[in-house]
Amino acid sequence: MDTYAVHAEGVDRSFGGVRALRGASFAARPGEIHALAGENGAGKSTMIKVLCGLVKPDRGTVRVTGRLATAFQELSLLPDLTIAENLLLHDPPRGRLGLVVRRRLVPVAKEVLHEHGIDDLDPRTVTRDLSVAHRQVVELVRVLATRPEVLILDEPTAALQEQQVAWLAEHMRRLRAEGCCVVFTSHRWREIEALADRVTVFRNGTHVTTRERLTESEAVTLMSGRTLDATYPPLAPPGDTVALEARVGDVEVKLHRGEILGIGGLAGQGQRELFLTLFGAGRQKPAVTVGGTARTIRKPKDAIRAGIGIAYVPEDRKAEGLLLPMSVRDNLALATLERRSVAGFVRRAAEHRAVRDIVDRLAVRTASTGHPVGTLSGGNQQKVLMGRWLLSGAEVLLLFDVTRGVDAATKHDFYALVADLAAQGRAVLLYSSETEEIAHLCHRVLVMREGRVAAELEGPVGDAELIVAAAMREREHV
Amino acid sequence: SEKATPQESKGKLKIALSNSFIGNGWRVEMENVFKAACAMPPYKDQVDCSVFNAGNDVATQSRQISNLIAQGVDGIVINAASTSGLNGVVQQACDRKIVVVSFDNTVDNKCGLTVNTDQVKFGEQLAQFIVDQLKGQGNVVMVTGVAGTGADNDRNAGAKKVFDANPGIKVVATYSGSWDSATAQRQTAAQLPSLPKVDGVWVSGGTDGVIKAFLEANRPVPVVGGEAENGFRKYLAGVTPPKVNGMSIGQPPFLSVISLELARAVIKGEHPKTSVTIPFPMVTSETVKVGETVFPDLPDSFFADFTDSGPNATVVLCQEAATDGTPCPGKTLAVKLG
Amino acid sequence: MTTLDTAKRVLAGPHRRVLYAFAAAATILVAGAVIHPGFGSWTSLRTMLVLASFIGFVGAGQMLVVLVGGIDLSMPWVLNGAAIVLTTSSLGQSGRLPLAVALALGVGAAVGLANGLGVAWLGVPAVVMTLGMNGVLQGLSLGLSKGLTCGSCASYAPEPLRRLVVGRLFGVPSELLLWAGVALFVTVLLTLTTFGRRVYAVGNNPRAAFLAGVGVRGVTVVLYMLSGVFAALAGITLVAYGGQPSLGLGDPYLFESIAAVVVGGVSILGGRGHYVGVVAGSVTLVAIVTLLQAERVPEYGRNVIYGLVILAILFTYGRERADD
Amino acid sequence: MSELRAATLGYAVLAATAIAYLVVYTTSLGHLPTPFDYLSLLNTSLPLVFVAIGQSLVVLTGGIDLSVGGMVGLGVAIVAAGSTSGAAVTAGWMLAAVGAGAACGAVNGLIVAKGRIAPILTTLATLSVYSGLALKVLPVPGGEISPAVRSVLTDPDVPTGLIWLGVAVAGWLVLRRTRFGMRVYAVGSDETAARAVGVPTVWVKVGVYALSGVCSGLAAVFYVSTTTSGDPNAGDSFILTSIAAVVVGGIAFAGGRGSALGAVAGAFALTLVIDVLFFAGIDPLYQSLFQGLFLVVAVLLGSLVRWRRA
Ligand SMILES: Nc1ncnc2c1ncn2[C@@H]1O[C@H](COP(=O)(O)OP(=O)(O)OP(=O)(O)O)[C@@H](O)[C@H]1O
Ligand SMILES: Nc1ncnc2c1ncn2[C@@H]1O[C@H](COP(=O)(O)OP(=O)(O)OP(=O)(O)O)[C@@H](O)[C@H]1O
Ligand SMILES: O[C@@H]1[C@@H](O)[C@H](O)OC[C@H]1O
Ligand SMILES: [Mg+2]
Ligand SMILES: [Mg+2]
Repeated sequence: MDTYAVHAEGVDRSFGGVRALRGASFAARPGEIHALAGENGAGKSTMIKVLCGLVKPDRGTVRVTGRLATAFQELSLLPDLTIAENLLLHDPPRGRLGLVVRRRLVPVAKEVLHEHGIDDLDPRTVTRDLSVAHRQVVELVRVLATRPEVLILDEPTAALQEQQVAWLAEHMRRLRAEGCCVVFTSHRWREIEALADRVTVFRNGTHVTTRERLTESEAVTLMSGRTLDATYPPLAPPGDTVALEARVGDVEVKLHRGEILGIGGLAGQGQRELFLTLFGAGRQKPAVTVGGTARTIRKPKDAIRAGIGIAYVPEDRKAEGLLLPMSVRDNLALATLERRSVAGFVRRAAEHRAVRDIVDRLAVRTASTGHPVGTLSGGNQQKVLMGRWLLSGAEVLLLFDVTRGVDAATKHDFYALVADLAAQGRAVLLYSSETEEIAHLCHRVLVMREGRVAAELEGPVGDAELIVAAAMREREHV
Repeated sequence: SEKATPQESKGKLKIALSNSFIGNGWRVEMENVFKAACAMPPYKDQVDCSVFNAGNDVATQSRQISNLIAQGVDGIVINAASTSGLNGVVQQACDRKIVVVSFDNTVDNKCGLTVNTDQVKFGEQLAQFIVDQLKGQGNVVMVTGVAGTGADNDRNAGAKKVFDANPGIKVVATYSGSWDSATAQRQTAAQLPSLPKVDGVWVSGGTDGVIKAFLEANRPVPVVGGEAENGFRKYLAGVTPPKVNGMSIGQPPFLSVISLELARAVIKGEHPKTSVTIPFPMVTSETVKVGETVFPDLPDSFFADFTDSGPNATVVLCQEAATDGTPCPGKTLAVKLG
Repeated sequence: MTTLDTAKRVLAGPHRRVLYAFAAAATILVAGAVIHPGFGSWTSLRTMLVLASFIGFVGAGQMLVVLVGGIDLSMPWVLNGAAIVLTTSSLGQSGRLPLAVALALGVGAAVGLANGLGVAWLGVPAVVMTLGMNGVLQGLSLGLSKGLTCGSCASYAPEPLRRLVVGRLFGVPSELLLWAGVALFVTVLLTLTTFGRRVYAVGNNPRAAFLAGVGVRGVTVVLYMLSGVFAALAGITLVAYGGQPSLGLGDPYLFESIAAVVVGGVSILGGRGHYVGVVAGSVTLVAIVTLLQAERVPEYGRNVIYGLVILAILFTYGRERADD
Repeated sequence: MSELRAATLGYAVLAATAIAYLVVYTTSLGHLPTPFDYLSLLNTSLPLVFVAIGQSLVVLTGGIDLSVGGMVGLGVAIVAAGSTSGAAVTAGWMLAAVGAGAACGAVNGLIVAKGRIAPILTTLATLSVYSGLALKVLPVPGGEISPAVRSVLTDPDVPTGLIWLGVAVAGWLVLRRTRFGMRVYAVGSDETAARAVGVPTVWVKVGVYALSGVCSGLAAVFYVSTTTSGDPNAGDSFILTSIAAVVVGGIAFAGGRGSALGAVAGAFALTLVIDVLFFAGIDPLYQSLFQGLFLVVAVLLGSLVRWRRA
């Protein structure tokens, strides 16, 4: 008998043709915080789903000792239910006859939130209406409230702000002290370093190593088989031709060719609306000057065609970017179909050439451009999405939190790509929930608060704390 | 009846026709002759008519009848969406001393009166004709009506009885043509290729469609026992080639007019509260007469038995009444309730 | 690469369901030919194909809207309305036929436009919009034709139109050539044009398609219009076939159009499917009914077996993704 | 969300229709509707009310049930075929009809949840099967139930129907307060997420479809009771009308939002529309035109209100 709280051995699991886990093993003990690290697609989430019984392994054994609670990577809050209903779904307050006493739901939920130090959320709010960060907080409270003996958190911090991360860390440590086994995944090495007692590295669906001490560069090498040089690339100086100029509500944006302009601030301060609006997908339809010509942008099509062209890369590539069952070729070509068509008919040969060219340029790893994009690894999916806009020749790139949940090696490639695109004269507007990125990758940073620009900083700022400080002035926790 | 007197003092009786669906020419004609009759004496002066269609939905028809009760009508004439589905509301009408007469697709409830032809006999007679023509030997196809309705069940039962009694007759296919020529044609076309030689067809409705399907498949048209569609009779008379050997029995559309008369007479106390069965008009390839029982200029979907004839005719109507619902010129309508 | 590998790849690929659809049709046809002599003859096949073509037309329209996750419940009365418009405007005269056909198709397009605008611009759920529209059309058709008592409603289809069904070209009924034309049109539209790419994009993920510059609303409206046009085409050919419109003409085609689409391997969730599959689906449906009738299965049994066969087909290839 | 708010659209539409009814009725007949009118309205509406509750449950999970037509038909056939003698026997057959509904519904649920076939397709196929069974049980319309049964269920002179309407509404409110009730909304809101947080989605779905079958069975019972006998095709018209009731009742087709009480209101509103058209003297041939418009406009109003709130 071992002393493990969770223990999986020799687990195989395939989805269709994709082998997500191949003979993978994983074990964690009570009273430890155990990080599970690996590239996108390494099989971390699949292992977690196997551990909690949501996915049945094709082969292998799994054992969990103690009450288990899991927060999944894809949020599992029920969007049409209120915070209270979500928190109390399994154990609602009941009266005689065992019927749910609906009017007790809200006070009980308030109590639960309060116990976990959350007082600024109304339990009556339908969770669909919450920001991603708040949804993640509710999700975490939901699992924490079950008083687990084994707690598994799959990328719990991806959507959280610094303060919220600290809040979560506190709870994880408290649980560890109570003898709970805490397992979590993250692509941010800082967090792993700060929290984990031990780290397990996965690669290609198998266990590589489990260690108590591991440096970031060692980890990256173990995860990807590559050694990475300095995380952030050097920036070329920006030009002075204005590429895009617009006023969205109270925010004035003036973006130059060759410039990477960072948009910082806490999550949910109007950054997303700003990006969507500039791309014609927001509520307001402002006048935008693109490459010298003024245009009213009413829909994305207008943005794509406006002047030197605008492109928008969303954080959630599966929901807002890619058409997963469609081919790499179709996905790449979609935004610019009419450029390679005669009388509405696609010129296949031209398309093939154009697509092939982009695939080679970005080194997208795919057996064929005819393969469904959904079968590609996350990083390669990201490249396809970027490739679509390179194909469109857009000179203004709106990149919204595109590295969220992306592994270290891919991020590294991505930073280089962005810096390179800027050096070629493209203008980049960049938002990231990871303030580090904004601090290092931008020529200039606008810090947003409540829909306004709270501060403008010259970049590269270098120290993320400065941006956080600017964002936080006059603000409280969560 | 008690109610008649105050109504009369105000002038007219209120009688409403509640029809289920108008899915074919028959129903349209049935309503047309009703409207025409209402515009002719004596009804013109005695009765305030209204007409309602419920689109084959029992609940809708039931609501409409309830509302008629609320309106305080004196009589309701019904072609029912369901034999049984209106029993409840009909009972309520009866309870309020409203005279209810159902016809064609009648209502079960015994408190109401019915006006109909003998539907079992309808089926029997067509079947017997086919048997006789085939001298008791041959393959027969049965094309039935809208499944689950009273008229369909009775006609089928009658036909089956006759065919079963003749061991030389083999029923090689039975399918529904839904009393609709287009449907009957499609269904027949689908069947024909896999059928052996067909010697006789028995059709509950949609007869011309069945014949067209035979012609299209380049099959000889067998002996046909069918309804009174003008299109069918054109073949019987040889107006449209080829001339077909057959018998045509029609459910007469003027059942609605007879029902109107029965309702009126019962309310006025001129007729006992009894149901009425009328003979059905019948023609064969021998007896069919152009201009009288078949009309070359009218469409195939027209029901050629819109009127009765002869010295014992129940009611005599003109063609305009059937095609347009306009009253027949200068005539008082006399309906013999037998 | 071995043949086996190729076979495996095709079976795993996007065309898998189309192949299944053809297999299903072939199975029923072969079973029919074995069970019932005469069922497999050319005359029999030809008739079944003609009957299948009507389902094929409504199926084309239904498939186009299903591809973008929609549904068209207004089919029965678009079909019927077009049939009535055709007869009332042609009055049986060959000279008026082109105008009449144009009018009938125009009615289909106009109704489809209204459906599309309601769904795409006003955000009315497709089920509600098209169900409501079916009622509106039924009311208008019945009301304006006074329940088909109008004299002109009772006209016949002009002779050239009727030859569509009776006439033969190289031994093939012209109706079937028309169907082949429709199949070619839909297939080319969906696979070779930029519009087709956009249709699949919208069907797979409307939000992502929108953010890639696809005019999602425009695409949706055009598809509903095409659906209306195809329903009208079915109405026109049915009049050609029966000579006259009747009021229940469109009723059976609502559920059959949906059944043909899914038996044809199109995903009801949108984004996946090809018209050739729907062609096979239409034939399958007609073949099942014909066989059941040929075997003289009583009405209740036909209903039960028809339902069970469709279920069986759905179980073989109509399931949603089986990932976890 | 409170039941009241969730069903606002249904209530609003019902209120508007009721006002229209009162206006056209009184202008047409010169007096207010009588108890007879209310009672017959109540009794004719009851079957649809039950089917609509069942349909609501299914739609709340993001599904749809086209087979209600077959299940009602089968239920009607069973009651009518069995009930030629006394009240006790009839009651027995009524239970059998409800049981048959439950069984048919459970089959739907299993196919949808375990077989992973889309609800619209599953129920399209089973509609055909159940309608066939109804024809087998009762090939010819007929049967007759004892007046005793009728006077308990839908007495034409005493509002016994109100009791059953009350029972139906109470049944829903109780269901809403069970854990199962919460889970129905969870599944409709996001099935994958619901499964991930440990909701037994398969059984919730089987339960919901089975309940829809039970509701269809009950509808059949009330149908036979108001009409006093049966018809195997009786269920057909409920397919589209129950969907319409759910729509008018403000239940989201995507699932997860709305209340069956809205659908109950919707069922009454749809029945009342027939009366409004009747007394407004509109040619019945145009009736479906107005019903179609009614449906679309009701939903449009609903989304306008939602827009303004957002
Ligand atoms: N439901 C599914 N269907 C098909 N493929 C899947 C499914 N779930 C996971 N996969 C595939 O299995 C592989 C492992 O995925 P998994 O989600 O476990 O990776 P991960 O390590 O959690 O990655 P990330 O860091 O991006 O979250 C990937 O290639 C993924 O595309
Ligand atoms: N939109 C399209 N849909 C289908 N086939 C296409 C399309 N465009 C081009 N084709 C052609 O179909 C053929 C098969 O496609 P496939 O993607 O397998 O080609 P491939 O040569 O393997 O591509 P790659 O060079 O990217 O590996 C190719 O020759 C390609 O030119
Ligand atoms: O009786 C039948 C009638 O109800 C139907 O409408 O048309 C055909 C007739 O035979
Ligand atoms: Mg993961
Ligand atoms: Mg290749």
